[in-house]
Amino acid sequence: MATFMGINLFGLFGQLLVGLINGSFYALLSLGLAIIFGLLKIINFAQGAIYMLGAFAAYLALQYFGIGYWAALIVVPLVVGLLGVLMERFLIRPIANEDHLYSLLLTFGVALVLQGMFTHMFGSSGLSYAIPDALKGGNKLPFMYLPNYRAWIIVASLIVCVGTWWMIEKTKLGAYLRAGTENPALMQAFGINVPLMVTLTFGFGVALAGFAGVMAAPVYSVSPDMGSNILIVVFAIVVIGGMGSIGGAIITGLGMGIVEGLTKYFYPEASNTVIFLVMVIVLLIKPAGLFGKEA
Amino acid sequence: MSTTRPEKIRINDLHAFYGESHILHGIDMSVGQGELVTLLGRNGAGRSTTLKAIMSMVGRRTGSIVINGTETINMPAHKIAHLGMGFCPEERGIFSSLNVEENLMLPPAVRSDGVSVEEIYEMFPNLAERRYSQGTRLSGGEQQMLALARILRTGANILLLDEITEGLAPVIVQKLAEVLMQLKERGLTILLVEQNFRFAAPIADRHYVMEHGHIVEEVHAHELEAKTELLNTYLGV
Amino acid sequence: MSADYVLETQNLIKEFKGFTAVDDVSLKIQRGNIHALIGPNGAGKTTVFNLLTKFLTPTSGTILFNGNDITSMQSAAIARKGVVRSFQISAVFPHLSVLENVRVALQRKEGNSFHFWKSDKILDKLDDRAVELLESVGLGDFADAKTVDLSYGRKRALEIATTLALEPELMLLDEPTQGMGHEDVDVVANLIKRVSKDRTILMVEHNLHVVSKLADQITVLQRGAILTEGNYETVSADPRVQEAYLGVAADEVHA
Amino acid sequence: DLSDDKVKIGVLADMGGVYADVCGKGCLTAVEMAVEDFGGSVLGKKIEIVSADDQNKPDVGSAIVREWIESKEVDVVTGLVASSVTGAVTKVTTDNKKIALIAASASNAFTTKACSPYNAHWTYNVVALANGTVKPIVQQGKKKWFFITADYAFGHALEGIASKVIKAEGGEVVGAVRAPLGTTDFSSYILQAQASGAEVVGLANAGADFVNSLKTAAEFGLTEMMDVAGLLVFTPNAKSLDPAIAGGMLTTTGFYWDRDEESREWSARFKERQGVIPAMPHAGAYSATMHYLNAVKAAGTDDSDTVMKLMKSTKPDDFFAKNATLRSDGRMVHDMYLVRITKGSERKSEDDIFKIESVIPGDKAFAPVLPACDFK
Amino acid sequence: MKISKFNIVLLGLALVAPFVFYPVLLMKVLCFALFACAFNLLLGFVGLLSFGHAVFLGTGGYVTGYLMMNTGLTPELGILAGTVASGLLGAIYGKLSVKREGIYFAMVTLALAQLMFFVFLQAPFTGGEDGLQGIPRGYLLGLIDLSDNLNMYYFVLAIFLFGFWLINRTVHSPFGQILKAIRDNEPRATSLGYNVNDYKWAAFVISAALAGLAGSTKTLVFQLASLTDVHWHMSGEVVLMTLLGGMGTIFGPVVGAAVVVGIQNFLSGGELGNYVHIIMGLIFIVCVLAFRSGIVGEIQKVVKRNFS
Ligand SMILES: Nc1ncnc2c1ncn2[C@@H]1O[C@H](COP(=O)(O)OP(=O)(O)OP(=O)(O)O)[C@@H](O)[C@H]1O
Ligand SMILES: Nc1ncnc2c1ncn2[C@@H]1O[C@H](COP(=O)(O)OP(=O)(O)OP(=O)(O)O)[C@@H](O)[C@H]1O
Ligand SMILES: NC(N)=O
Ligand SMILES: [Mg+2]
Ligand SMILES: [Mg+2]
Repeated sequence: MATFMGINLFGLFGQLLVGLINGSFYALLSLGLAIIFGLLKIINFAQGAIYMLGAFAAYLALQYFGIGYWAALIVVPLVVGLLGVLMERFLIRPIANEDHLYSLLLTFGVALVLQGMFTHMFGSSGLSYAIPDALKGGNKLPFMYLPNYRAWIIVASLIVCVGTWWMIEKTKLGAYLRAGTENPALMQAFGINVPLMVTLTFGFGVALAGFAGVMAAPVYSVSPDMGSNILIVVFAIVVIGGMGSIGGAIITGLGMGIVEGLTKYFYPEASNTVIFLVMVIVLLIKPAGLFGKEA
Repeated sequence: MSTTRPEKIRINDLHAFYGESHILHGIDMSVGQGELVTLLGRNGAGRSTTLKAIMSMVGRRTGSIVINGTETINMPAHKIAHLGMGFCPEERGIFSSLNVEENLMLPPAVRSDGVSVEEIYEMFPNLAERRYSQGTRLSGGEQQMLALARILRTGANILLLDEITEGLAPVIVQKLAEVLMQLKERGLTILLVEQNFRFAAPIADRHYVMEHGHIVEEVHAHELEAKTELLNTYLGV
Repeated sequence: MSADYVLETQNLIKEFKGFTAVDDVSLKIQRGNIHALIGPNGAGKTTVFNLLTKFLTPTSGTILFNGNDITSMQSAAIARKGVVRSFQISAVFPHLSVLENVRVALQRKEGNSFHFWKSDKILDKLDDRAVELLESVGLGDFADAKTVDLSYGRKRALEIATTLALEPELMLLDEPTQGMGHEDVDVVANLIKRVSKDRTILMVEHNLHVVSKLADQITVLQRGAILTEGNYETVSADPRVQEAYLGVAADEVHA
Repeated sequence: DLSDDKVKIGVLADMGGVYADVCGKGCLTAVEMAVEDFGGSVLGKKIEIVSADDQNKPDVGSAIVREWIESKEVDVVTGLVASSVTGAVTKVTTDNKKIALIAASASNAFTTKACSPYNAHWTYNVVALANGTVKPIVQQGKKKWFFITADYAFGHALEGIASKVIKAEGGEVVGAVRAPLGTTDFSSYILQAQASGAEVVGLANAGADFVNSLKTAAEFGLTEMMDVAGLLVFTPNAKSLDPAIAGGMLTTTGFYWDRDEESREWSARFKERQGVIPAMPHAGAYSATMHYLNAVKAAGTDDSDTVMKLMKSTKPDDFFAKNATLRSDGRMVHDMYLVRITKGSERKSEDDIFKIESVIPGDKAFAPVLPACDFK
Repeated sequence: MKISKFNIVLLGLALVAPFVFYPVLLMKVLCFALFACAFNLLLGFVGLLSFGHAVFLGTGGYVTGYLMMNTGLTPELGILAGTVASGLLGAIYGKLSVKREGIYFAMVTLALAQLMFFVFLQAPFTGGEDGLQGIPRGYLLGLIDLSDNLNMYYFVLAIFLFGFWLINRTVHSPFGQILKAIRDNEPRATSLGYNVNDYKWAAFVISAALAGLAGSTKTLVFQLASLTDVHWHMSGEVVLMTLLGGMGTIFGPVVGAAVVVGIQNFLSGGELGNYVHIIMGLIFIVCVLAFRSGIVGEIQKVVKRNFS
C-alpha cells in the first residue's frame, strides 16, 4: 500500500473522495439556503425537512406511481418546488414585513410538522431506495472502489450548483433578485413583479433541497430525520461561507465535505465537531464568513 | 385648471393610508404633458406620500389616479411603471448588493428613448469614476445623482422626483436645474417634491401647496410674486 | 501641540480599494469655533467624520484630540473622551420617552451602567439635569412624550440635547439641517449657535445659508484633499471654490 | 392482596423512533395479548395497562416511569428498549421497589454493574449475541476482525464482549471505528474497514444503523472482499434489506417466529393484530408479562419482593422461553438461536427471513452470575 | 418588583400547588419557566435570538450531575457550580456571538451549541447517550432530605423565585435601561459612548448563567442529566415557550413553559406521543402567523383596550 511519511495515501485519497461526495450534498443544501436567505433574508429551517421530503417523494413516486429515479429527478423537484411556492404564498408572505426571526421560527415549525408527519406515517427506521440500474456497479480506482452512483452525485451536484451560481451572479435576473431583496417596494415601482419573483425563487431554493433529497435516496436510507441531522451542519457551512453568498455556499459546502473527510482519516473522534470548530475559527478571524460581505 | 396640454396625471379624491393612519385626505390634482409641477409643504405634509400613492407604494389608497388615460387605482404596483413612470424616492433607494453601473442599468426600460449611459456619465462624471464601486458606498450626494440618473435611463416620460437636490453641492443643484429644463423641453412630464424653493421656483410651471394631507393652494408661476406672502405663511420661508 | 486646537489631523489618508477618498488631510480645529467642512459631493467629508469617530480606520495619518493621539482608539472610547457625533439620519431612541433619551446619555458618567442588581430608581436623580437640558433646546414640555411621535425638527433638537448631556468638548454634526423645512432649519441653526458657547463644533453642511451664518472657520475639501481654508468671505470669494462647489450663481444662493 | 386494588402494567417503548419496529407499539400489543390470554384479571382484580413513548430518551423515559409509579399506581414496567432509557428507568424502578421486565434492551449492564433485585432482563443481551454469532465464525477460521460500532453504550458493550470472545478463540481484532447513532453515511467507515486487512467486519450496531452500514458495505464492494457479520439483526431490519445483500449472513436471535408450531401459532395471532410478524422483543415482552402475572397470582400479592422471589423460583415456560430460568441476578436464561438470513431464492414467503442453523443452550449463550448480583 | 395583590395570590397558589398536582411535574414547569425567563431576557429585552440556549441548560445539568455523583457536594453547592459553569461557557460563547446581529446571531449560537452537543456526546464523563443516571438529590445544606418530593419542590420554588426576581431586577435596573436603549438604536448608543457589545455580552452571560441554574435544578429534580437538554430541539422548545407565552413580557415565559410542559405531559401517554412534534410545530406556525404577542401579550392587549 502506498504510504507517505507514515500516512496511508490510499486511505487518505479514499476519505477525500468520500468527503467530496458528502460535500456535494452540503453544497446543494447550503446553496438552497443561501438563495432563500439572500432573497428573503430568512433562514429556511424547513430546508432539511424538504430534503427529507424529496427523498420520500422519490420513494413514494416509485412505490405508488411507478415513477423511476430519472423521472423523479425532474418531477420531485418540481413538485417540492410547488410546495415551496405554496409555503411562501400562504405562510411566509403574510409575515414578510415582520422581523425575520419570525420566519425562522415559522419554518422551524414547518420542519417539525413535516418531520412529525413522516415519522407518524413511516416510522423512523428508514426505507430503502434502489440505485438506478444504469448507475449500478463501480470502478476500481488505484486507491478505492468508486461506486458509479457516488461519482454521479459529484457530477450532478456540480452541474446544478454552477448553473445556479451563474444564473444568480451573472444574469440580469440575478440582479433583479438581489435588488428585489433589498427594496422590494422600489423594484415594484420600477416595474418588476417582485412578489412573483420572490415566490418563484423560494420555490427554486426549496426545489434544490428536493433535488438533493432524490439524489440522496439511493445511498442514504430514506428516513424522517435525515434532514434534521444534516441541517445544522449546513447552517454552520452557510455561516462559514458567508450568509447569502451563493458562490461561498457552494465552495464551502464542497470544502467542508473534504475537511470532514480529512478529519475522519486523521482524528475520527472530531469528525462531528470539525465543521463547528472551523466555524468558530472563521468567526474569530472573519466575522462575516469567508465569502461574506460585512453587514 | 388652466392647462390646455394633454393630461398625463389626473388625480381625484385620493386617500392614502399606512396601516391605520390616514395620511392623504382627498387629493385632487393634475399634471399636463411637458409640465413641471411641484408639491410644496412642510415636513410631514404628505408630499412624499402623494408620490408613493401614485406608484402604489402606500398601504392602501382609494380615489382615482388616471395616468396617460388609464385608471390605475386598482392596478398592481409593478404594472404602473410600464405606463412610462419613473420614480426617484427621497431615501434614494440605491441597492447595496449592486455596483454603481448595475444600479444604473437595473430598472427595466419602460420606453425606448431613454437617456443613454454615455450622456448620463457626461452629466454626472462622479458616477463614471465610481462605476464599479458598491452602490451604497457612494457619498450621499453621489447616491442622489445615481437615483436620478437611473430613471432617466429607462425612458420614463412621467417623472416623480422626491427631494432630488437634497444633500447636493450648490454647483450640482444648478446643473440639475438645467437638466430638468432640458427634460421639460423634450416633453417630459415632471412632478417634483422640493424643500428647496429657490431651486424649484424658476423652473416650475405650477405649484401645489400641501398641508396635513390636503392640497391647500395652487399657485401658477406667474402668480408667485403676488402670492409670496401666502406661501410664506404656508411654508415658513 | 498648541492647546488652542481641540482636534488636529496630520496627513490623514483613507483609501478604498485603490480609491483615495481622503487624501493627506491635515485639519486644525480651533477650540471654541464652529468649524464647517464643505465641498462637492464625494469630496470626502463624511469619510473624514467617520475617520474622526473611528467608524472607519484611517489608512495612514494621525488624529490628535487635545494633543493626545486617539488614532487607535475605539468608537465608544472616543465618545467617552468627549468627541460625539450626530448622524445624517436622526439618531434618537424612538421607543424611550424624551426624558429617558437624555437620561441614557447622562447615565454614562454615573458608572452604574452594568449594575443589573440595582433598581433603576437610582436614575431618578438625573431627571432634573435632563429636564434642564431639554429646556435648553426648547423641549421642556415634551419630557414625557414618546419619542417616535416627535416631529422631525424636534427629534433633531432632542438629539442635540442628548449629545449635550455628554458634555462633549467637540461635537461633530453631519448635515444637521438636511431634509428640514425652512422653519426647522432656522430653529436648528439657532440651536447650534446657542450650544456652541462652551464647546467646539465641526459640521458638514451643504446649506450655505447656515454655513455663512454659523461658521467661524471653513475648510473646503475637494477630491479628498483640502482645497482651501478660511472664513466664509475668503472662501466664497475663492474662484476655485466657486467653480468646484458654489457654482456661478453663488451669490444668488447665498442671498 | 393488591396495591391500589389492581395490577397496573406500564409499557414504555419507542413508539415512533428507530426502535419502533423492534419494540414500539408491537410491545404494547404483545403485553395486551398476555393480559388477555391471562384472562384480563388477577386475584379477581382488573389488570390495567398504560403505555408511553420514551422517544429513546433516558430523561423522557425515566420521568414517565417516575410519574407512573409516584402518581399513577403502576406496579410493573415492561417494554424497555434503548439501553440508555432502560438504565435510567431501572434506577427509578429500583428506588421505588418496582419490577422492570426488560424485553428489548441489549446491554448486559442490568444484570452486572447496574444489576438490581427488581430487574428481570428477558429476551437476550450482548453476551448472548457475541457468543452466538462471533464464536462459530472464529472457530471456522476467520480470525481477523474489524468492527463498525454504534458509538454509545450498547455498541461499546457489544464490541467489547465480541472482542473478548474473538481473543478467547485465538482471533485478533485489527481495528474498529465508532459511528454515531443514526449515521446516514457509512462510506468513510466502510473504506476504513476495507483498508484494515480484516477477514470479517463485525457490525456492532442495530436497527437503521445496521441496515445502512450493510447497504453501504455492499455498494463499496466490501461484501465481495470480506465477510460481514451482523451482531444484532432484528427481523424487520433484515426484511427491509435486499436479500442479495443480506442473504447468507449469520446472526443470533432469542426468538424466531417460524421455529415450531407453538411459535407459529402465537406469531400468527400477533401478526393479525399488528400486521407484521413479531420480532424477538415482542415475544419476550409477552413471555415476561405472562410470567409476572403468573407469579402475582401464585403469590396472592403484587408486592415486588414476593413476586420477584416467585418469578425466580418458578421456571418460565411458553412458546418463547425454552429451557428457561430467571436467574438470581435477574438474567432470564433460555435457548438462543444461531440463524442465517435467507437468500432471495430460498424465500417461500415475505416473512421467510431467517433459517435456524442451531440452538444455543442458555448456559452457553449467557455469562455466569457475578457474585455481586446474587441477591437470592 | 412590586408586591401587588396579584403576586401574593400567585405565590399562595405556588405554595399549595404540590398538594393538588404531581410535584415533579410542577418542578419541571418551574425549571422550564426559569429557563424560558432567562432566554426571554435576551430575546425579549435585548432582541437577541439565541438559538442554542439549550447548551447552557445542559451544561449546568451535566456539571451539577457530575459533581453530585462524584464529589458528594451538597445540592446548593452543586447547583451553584453548574450555574457558574454555564455562566463561563456563556462568557465564551457570548464573546464569539454578540458581534453578529439578527439571524446571524441565531445561526452562530445554534452552531456553537451544536459543537458542545458533540462534546457532551463524546466526552468520557457525560455517559454519552445514557447521560448521567441516578444522580443523588442529596441533603440541602446537609440537613434537609431532598429525595422527598415536597422538600424538593419548595427548594425548586425558591430557586425559581430568586431567578425570576433577578431577571426582573435586571430588566428594571440601570443596566436594563442601557439594554433598552441599545435595542432601540444601536449606533446611537455607541455614539453616546456605550460599548454595545459589552452590554449584550453581559446580558448573555446573565442569561446563560440563569439557564444553567435552571438546568442544574432540573438535573437534581430528575436525578438525570442527558443529551436532550443540550439538543437543538430543546433550544427550539424554549423559543416556543417564550413565543407562546409572550416574549418581552414578564410572565409570558412562565405561562408558555407551563403550557408546553402541560401539552407534552398530556401527549406523552400512549398513542398521542407520535403527535408531539406535529403539535409543537403547529403551535409554532399558529403563534407566528396569528399570535405574535403570545398568550400574555394578547391578554395585555385586551386589558389595555378595554380598561384604559
Ligand atoms: N411608512 C409610513 N408609515 C406610517 N406613517 C408614515 C409612513 N411614511 C410617512 N408617514 C407619515 O405620513 C405623513 C406624511 O409623510 P410624507 O413623507 O408624505 O411627508 P412629506 O411631506 O414628504 O415630508 P418630508 O419633508 O418629511 O419628506 C407624516 O406624518 C409621516 O409621519
Ligand atoms: N466604504 C467606501 N468604499 C468605497 N468608496 C467609498 C466608501 N465610502 C466613501 N467612498 C467614496 O469616497 C468618496 C468620498 O465619500 P464621502 O461620503 O466622504 O463624501 P462626502 O464629501 O460626504 O459627499 P456628500 O456631500 O455627497 O455626502 C466618494 O467618492 C465615495 O464614493
Ligand atoms: N436494543 C438496544 N440497542 O439496546
Ligand atoms: Mg418627503
Ligand atoms: Mg456625506
